[in-house]
Amino acid sequence: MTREIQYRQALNEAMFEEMRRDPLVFTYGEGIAERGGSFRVTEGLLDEFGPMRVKDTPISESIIAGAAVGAAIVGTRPVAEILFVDFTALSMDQLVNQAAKYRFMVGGRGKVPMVLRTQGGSGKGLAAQHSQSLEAWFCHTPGLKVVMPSTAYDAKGLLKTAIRDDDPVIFIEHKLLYFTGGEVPEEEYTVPFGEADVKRTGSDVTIVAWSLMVHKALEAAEQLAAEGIEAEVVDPRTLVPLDINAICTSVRKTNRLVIVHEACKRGGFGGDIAARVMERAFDDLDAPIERVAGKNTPMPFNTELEQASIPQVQDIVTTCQRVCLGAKGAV
Amino acid sequence: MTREIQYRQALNEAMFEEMRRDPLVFTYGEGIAERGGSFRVTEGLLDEFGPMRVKDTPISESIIAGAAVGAAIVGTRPVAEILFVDFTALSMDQLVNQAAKYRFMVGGRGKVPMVLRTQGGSGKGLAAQHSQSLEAWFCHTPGLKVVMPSTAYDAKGLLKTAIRDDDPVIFIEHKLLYFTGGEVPEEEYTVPFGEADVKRTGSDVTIVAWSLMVHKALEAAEQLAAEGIEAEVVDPRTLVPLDINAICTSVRKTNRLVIVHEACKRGGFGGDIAARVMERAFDDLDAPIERVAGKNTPMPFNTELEQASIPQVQDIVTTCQRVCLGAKGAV
Amino acid sequence: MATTPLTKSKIAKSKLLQMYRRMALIRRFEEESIKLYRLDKIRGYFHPYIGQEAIAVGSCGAARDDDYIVSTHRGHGHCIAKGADVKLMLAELYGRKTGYCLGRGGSMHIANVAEGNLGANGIVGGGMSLAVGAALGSLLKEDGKVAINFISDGGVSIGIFHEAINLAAIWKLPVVFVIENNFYAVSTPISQSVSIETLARRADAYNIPGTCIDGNDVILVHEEMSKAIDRARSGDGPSIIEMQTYRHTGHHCNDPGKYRDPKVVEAWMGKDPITRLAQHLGAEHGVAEGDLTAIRDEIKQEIKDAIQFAEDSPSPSVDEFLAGIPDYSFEQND
Amino acid sequence: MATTPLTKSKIAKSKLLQMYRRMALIRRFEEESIKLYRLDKIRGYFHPYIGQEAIAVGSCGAARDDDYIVSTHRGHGHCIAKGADVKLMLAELYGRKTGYCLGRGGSMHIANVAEGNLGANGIVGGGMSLAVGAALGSLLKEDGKVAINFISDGGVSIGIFHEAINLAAIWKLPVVFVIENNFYAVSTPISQSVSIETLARRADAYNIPGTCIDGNDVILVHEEMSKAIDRARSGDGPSIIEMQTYRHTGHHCNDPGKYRDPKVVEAWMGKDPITRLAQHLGAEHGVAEGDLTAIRDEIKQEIKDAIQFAEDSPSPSVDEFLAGIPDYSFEQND
Ligand SMILES: Cc1ncc(C[n+]2csc(CCOP(=O)(O)OP(=O)(O)O)c2C)c(N)n1
Ligand SMILES: Cc1ncc(C[n+]2csc(CCOP(=O)(O)OP(=O)(O)O)c2C)c(N)n1
Ligand SMILES: [Mg+2]
Ligand SMILES: [Mg+2]
Repeated sequence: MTREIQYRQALNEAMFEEMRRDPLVFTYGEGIAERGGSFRVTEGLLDEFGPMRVKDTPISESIIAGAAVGAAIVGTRPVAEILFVDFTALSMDQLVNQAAKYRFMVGGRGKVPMVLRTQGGSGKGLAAQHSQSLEAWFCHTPGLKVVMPSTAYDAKGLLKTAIRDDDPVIFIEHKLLYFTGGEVPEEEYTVPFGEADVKRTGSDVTIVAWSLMVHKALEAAEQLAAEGIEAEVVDPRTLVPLDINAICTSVRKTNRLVIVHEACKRGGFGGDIAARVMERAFDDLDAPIERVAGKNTPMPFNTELEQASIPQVQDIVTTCQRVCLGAKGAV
Repeated sequence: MTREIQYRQALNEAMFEEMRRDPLVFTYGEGIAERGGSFRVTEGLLDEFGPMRVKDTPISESIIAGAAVGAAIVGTRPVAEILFVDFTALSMDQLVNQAAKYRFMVGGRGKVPMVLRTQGGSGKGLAAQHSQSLEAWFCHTPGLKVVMPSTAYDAKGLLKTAIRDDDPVIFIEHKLLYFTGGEVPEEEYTVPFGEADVKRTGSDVTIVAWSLMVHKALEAAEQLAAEGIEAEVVDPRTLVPLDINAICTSVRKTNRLVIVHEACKRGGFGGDIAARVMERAFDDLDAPIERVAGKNTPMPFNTELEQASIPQVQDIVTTCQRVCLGAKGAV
Repeated sequence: MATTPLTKSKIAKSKLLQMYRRMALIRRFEEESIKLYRLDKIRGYFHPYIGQEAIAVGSCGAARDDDYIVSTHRGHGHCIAKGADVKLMLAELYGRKTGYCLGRGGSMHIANVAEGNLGANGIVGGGMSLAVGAALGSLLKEDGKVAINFISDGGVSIGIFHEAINLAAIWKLPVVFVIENNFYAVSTPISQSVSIETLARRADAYNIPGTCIDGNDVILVHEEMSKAIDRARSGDGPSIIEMQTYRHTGHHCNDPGKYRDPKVVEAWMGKDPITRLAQHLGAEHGVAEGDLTAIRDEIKQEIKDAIQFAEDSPSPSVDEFLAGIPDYSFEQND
Repeated sequence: MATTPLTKSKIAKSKLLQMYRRMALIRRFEEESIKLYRLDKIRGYFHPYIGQEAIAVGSCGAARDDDYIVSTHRGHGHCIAKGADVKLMLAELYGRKTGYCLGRGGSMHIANVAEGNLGANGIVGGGMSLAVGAALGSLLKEDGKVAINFISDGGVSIGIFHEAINLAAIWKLPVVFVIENNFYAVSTPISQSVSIETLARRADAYNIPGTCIDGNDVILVHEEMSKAIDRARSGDGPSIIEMQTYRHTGHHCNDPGKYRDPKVVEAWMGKDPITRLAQHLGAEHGVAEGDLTAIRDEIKQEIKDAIQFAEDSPSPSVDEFLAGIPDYSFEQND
C-alpha cells in the first residue's frame, strides 16, 4: 500500500521509525527540537523521544558535526543536522579530518556510524551563502558516503539505510524538494546505497542527474520525447558509492551521455562521472559526454540571474538535442 | 643571468621583493616570523620588515584565513600562511563563503587581494591528516584562483603574480619540493596566471600534471622515450584559471591524454580536465583519457602503503604505454 | 505609557535629533519593506531590525564617518545608521541593477563599502573576520580607523567568535565588538545556548573589557561606544559591549515568533527605543511632538521615493551577467 | 638536587608505585623511541612526551579503567598511561601490521580504542569533539563513563575549543578538559597567543570551574582530577584544569628547541615529575632506591621486548591494503 506524502514527511517518517527501532539513534541541530526544524523534518520527535534524544544546539557547526563523531565512536547513532550545506564549510575539519578518516586511522578498530543531514541548492533567492551545492567536496573525501535523494520514496529509504550504516554519511536534501509529494509505501522498506534508479527508460541518450535535477531531466525528457528523442534518466541516488555499472549499462544502450548537476561546473562531480564513463565505455560513445551544470559563479540574489546560474529544462533539452544530432547527423 | 636556488628560496625571494616593492604587503601565520616558517620560506622577513608586517599567530586557522579577507578589503595585501593544506578544512567558511564571494556579493564594489600560502602532498610519513592534496575543493569554488607551482622558477614568478592579483589566491606548495633546486633568473620576472608551461615536448601522448607530479611525469617521459614513446608534459601551473587551450593544442598533436595528480582520484580535478578536453577535442582522441591519481583512501602512515597510495613513475609509464598501445594496436 | 527614561547626557540636541531621524528612518524602512515583501516585491530571507534601532544608530553615531562597520544577517539597520541611501538599499532588496550590490547580494549581503559598511553576512559570526581584518589593515596603514563589529547573541557560540576576539585582544586591534542580545536565535533562547548570565562575560576569557548595557537606550549606547571606540583608536585594543534589546517581529518575515511569551514581548514593546528617545527629546530638550512628526513626514517621503526608485530601476541584464562571469571565475564558463 | 616536594596525600603506596611505573615506562619508551627515530626505524612526526608524564599518569590514574581519554599530537604518554601495551605501540610507530592501527596511523594517530583511548590527533584541538561526543554518547547510554580530554596550550585559541566547551557546559556533559600548558606551541610562547595570565581563566566564559595547578606534581594532578571526574560523573558538568609543565625536548625529534631560554629549561629540568615522585616515595613511604631501580630494570626489559616485537613484526601487505580500499571508499578505486 502506498500513499502520497511529502519529501519532508518521508524523512520525518524515517526518523520516527529508526528512533523507535533503535534507542541509540538520536538527533540534534539548530532549531530541530522545539521548532521541528526549518523544513519540518524533525517535527514531533521531541514529543515522542524527549530531550535526551532530540536536542537543540547553539550555533556551533564544528561541534555539531564533531560531537557526532565522538558519539558514534562510542556506539550511539547520531543524526546531526547542519541547516544549510553552505555551513558545512564550518564543519569541514570535523567531517574530513575526523569523521572520514577515523576508522582508517585507528586500523579499523573504531567505526563512525553517524549521519549528517543537511540541505542545499538554490531557487529561493537566498543568494551566495545559502544556495550552494557542495557534494563534490564530500565525494572527494575518502571515507564519506554521499547521498542525494530526489524523491520522497528515495529520501525515506535512503535515510533509514544511512542511519543503519556504520560509516559517516553526508545526507544532502534539497530545499525545493521538501514540499513536493511522492508515492511512499505504508510498509517498512529501505533503499540500498550504490544502486542507481532508472527514473525513465529511453534509448537515445542517457541523462544522469541527481537531487532536484532529476525532475528537470524528466521534464526535459518529456519535451524531447515529443520530438522523437527518448532519453533515459538515471538517478544514482548515492554519489558515493556510485553505481557506475548502471550508468555504463545505460550508455552502452544509448551511446550518448549528458550529466546534469546544479553545482557549478568547474570541479563538479559530473567531471568525475564523465571521466569514469569514458574510461569504461569510450568505444560506446557516439558523441562527447556533455555536462549541463551550474555556472562558475557565486549565486546571485536577483531571480533571473539566479535562474541563469543553474541548469534549466531548456538547457537540458538543447544539450540532448545537440548530443543526438552530433551522433546521427553532420561531421 | 640565472642561478640555481631552492624552491623555498625562490618563494623567499618573491616575498622579499614584493614586500620591498609595496609597503601594504604583509604576512602572518604560525611560526613564520621568529622561526621563519616550517620550511624556511619566510626566513629573514621579520628582521627586515619588522613585527607589524611579519607576524606569528596563535593556532587559529579560521581567523588566519578570515583576517586576510578583512585586511584585503580595506586595501592591504595580506599573505597568510596555513601550515598544511589539511588545516584549510578549518578555514573553509572564510575562504569559500567570505573570500571567494565577497567581490561578487557586494556587486564588485570591494576587492579581496589576499594570498593564502599553504602546502600539501604526501611522502614524509605524516599520515592521514598531514598529507592531503585538496586543490579540487578550491577549484570548485568560483571566486578563488588556484596556483600549484612545480619548480623554483614558477614558484617565484607565480607568487609575485599572486600578491599583485586583486582576487583571493590559494597558493599550494608541495612539501617535497621545498629543498629541490632550479634555475631562477637574477632579474625580476613574474609568471602570468592561466598560462601552461610545456615542460617537455613530445608527439605521442600528452601528460598533464602539476606540482610534484610534474617531476614524476618527466621521469616517466624519459623512460618512455627509451622505448620510443615521446610524451609531452604540460604543467598548467594554475588550475584556476586553467590554460585549457594549451592542453587541447597538445592533445590535438598527440591524440592521447593522461592526467596525473596526487589527490585521490574520485572527485579529483583530473576528472574536470578530462571532461573539458573531451568536450573540445573528442574527435582528436585516439584513446580514452586516463587518470593516474591517488587512491581513494585516507593516507596511511606506513611507507610502502603511502607509496602505493599515490602515483609512481611506473604507474605513469604503464598508463602511457597502454594508452599508446590502445591507439596504435589492437581492438 | 511612560517608559524607562534614557540616560542623561551632554550630547547636543542636534545630534540627538539626527539620531532620532536615523532610528525613525530604519523603522519606516523596515515597516514598508515588510509590506513589499508580503507583496512579493522582495524575496529571499528578510530579517527586520525593528526594535533594535538604538544599537545601530547609537554605535555609528559614536564613530567617525570613515570608521568601518561590519554587520550581520539582520543588516538593514546598520546600513542606514552608517549613512546609506535608502534608495540604493531598496533597489538592492528588489534585486535591481541600481542596488548597492547590483542586485547580486540582496538583504543578507547589503553593503555600502564606499562609505565603510563592509557588509551584512549570511553566516552567523562570518563577518567577525572582516572586522578584525579591517582593524589589522588599519593598524598597518596607520589610518586611525576603528572597526565596529555587530554580532548577534547566537553568534557568541561559534568558533570564529573565539578566534577573532582572541586575535584582536593579543594584537590590540582597533575593533569594538557589539553583541546585540535580542535573547533569541530564531526560536532558541540564548539561555539554552550559553551557561553564563550575561554574554559580556565572554570577555573575561580574553582579558578585555566586557560590559552589558540597555541596548534600547540610544544615549547609553552612544556613550559606551564612544569610550570603547576611543580606547580602540588609542591603541588599547578591543572591547565587548553586550547590548540587550528585543526584536519586535519574528526572526524573519515568515516567522510569527510564537515561541516567545506574549507578556514578555509586550513588556519589551514598552521599552521601544524610538519612543524613549522621543520622550527624552520632549522632556529634556523641549522638542515638540510636531517637530518629530515633521521629521517622520520627511522620512515617509524619503521611503516613498526610494520605493519609486526601486520600482523604476531596471533589472540587471542576464546577458551582461553571463558575459561577466569570467570576471569572477577567470575563464570561460566550462 | 632537592626539588619541590609533592603534595601530601592519602593515595596508597601501591598506587603511587604503579603510577611511578607508568611514568618511568613513558620516559623510557620515549627515550628509546627517539633513538630509533634517529636510526630511521621510525619516521614521520614524533612529539616526545618527556617531562609531562605526571599529567597523563595522574589523570588516567584518577579515572576508571572504562572511562575514555582523547589525546593530542603528543600522544604516547596518554596511551601508555591508559594502559596500552608498549609492544603494540612500538609496532605502530614502526608502521607494522601488528601495531594498534595496523601501521596506518603512526605516532600522530596512536589509539587504543578497545581500552578507551580514542586516539591521538594530528589536528590541534581536533580531538575535542571526540571527547565531547563520547561524553554525550555516555550520557545517552547512561553508562556512567567520563571522557578526559587532553588539550595542549596551543589548542586554547582554536575555534572548536570554544564550541566544544560551551556545548559541554550547557549540556553538563561528563568530560574533563585537561590543558597541558608547556608554554610553547612549537616556537611560539603561549604569552604571545593569549592575553590572560592563566589559561584556566578561559573557564569563566562558560561558567565552569577552572583551576591552574602544578602539572609536574602527579599527586596533585591525581587529586584535582579525581574531584573533576567525580563532578562530571555525578552530572555537574565539565571542568577545565590547566596543568603547567614543560617538555624536556624540542617540539618534535627534529626540533632542537633553541628558542627557549636555557636557564628556564634547566630550572624546569629540576622539577622533573619522575624525580619528584621518586623522592616522595622515599621520603614519605620509605621506598628504597633499589626498589625503584628494580622497577626501571623491568621497564628496560619491557621496552627491549617491545623493540624486538616491532622489529620482528611484518609490514602490512600492500596488496591487502589495496584490495581493502573499497572498505573505506566503498567502491572500486576509480
Ligand atoms: C553559521 C550559521 N549557522 C546557522 C545559520 C542560520 N541562521 C540564520 S539567523 C540564525 C539565528 C541567529 O540568531 P542570532 O545570532 O541571535 O541573531 P538574530 O537573528 O537574533 O539577530 C540562524 C541559526 C547561519 N546563517 N549561519
Ligand atoms: C589545527 C592545527 N594547526 C597547526 C598544526 C601544526 N602544529 C602541530 S603541533 C603545533 C604546536 C602545538 O603546540 P601546543 O598546542 O602547545 O602543543 P605542544 O606541542 O606544546 O604539546 C602546531 C602549530 C596542527 N597540527 N593543527
Ligand atoms: Mg538573537
Ligand atoms: Mg604547548
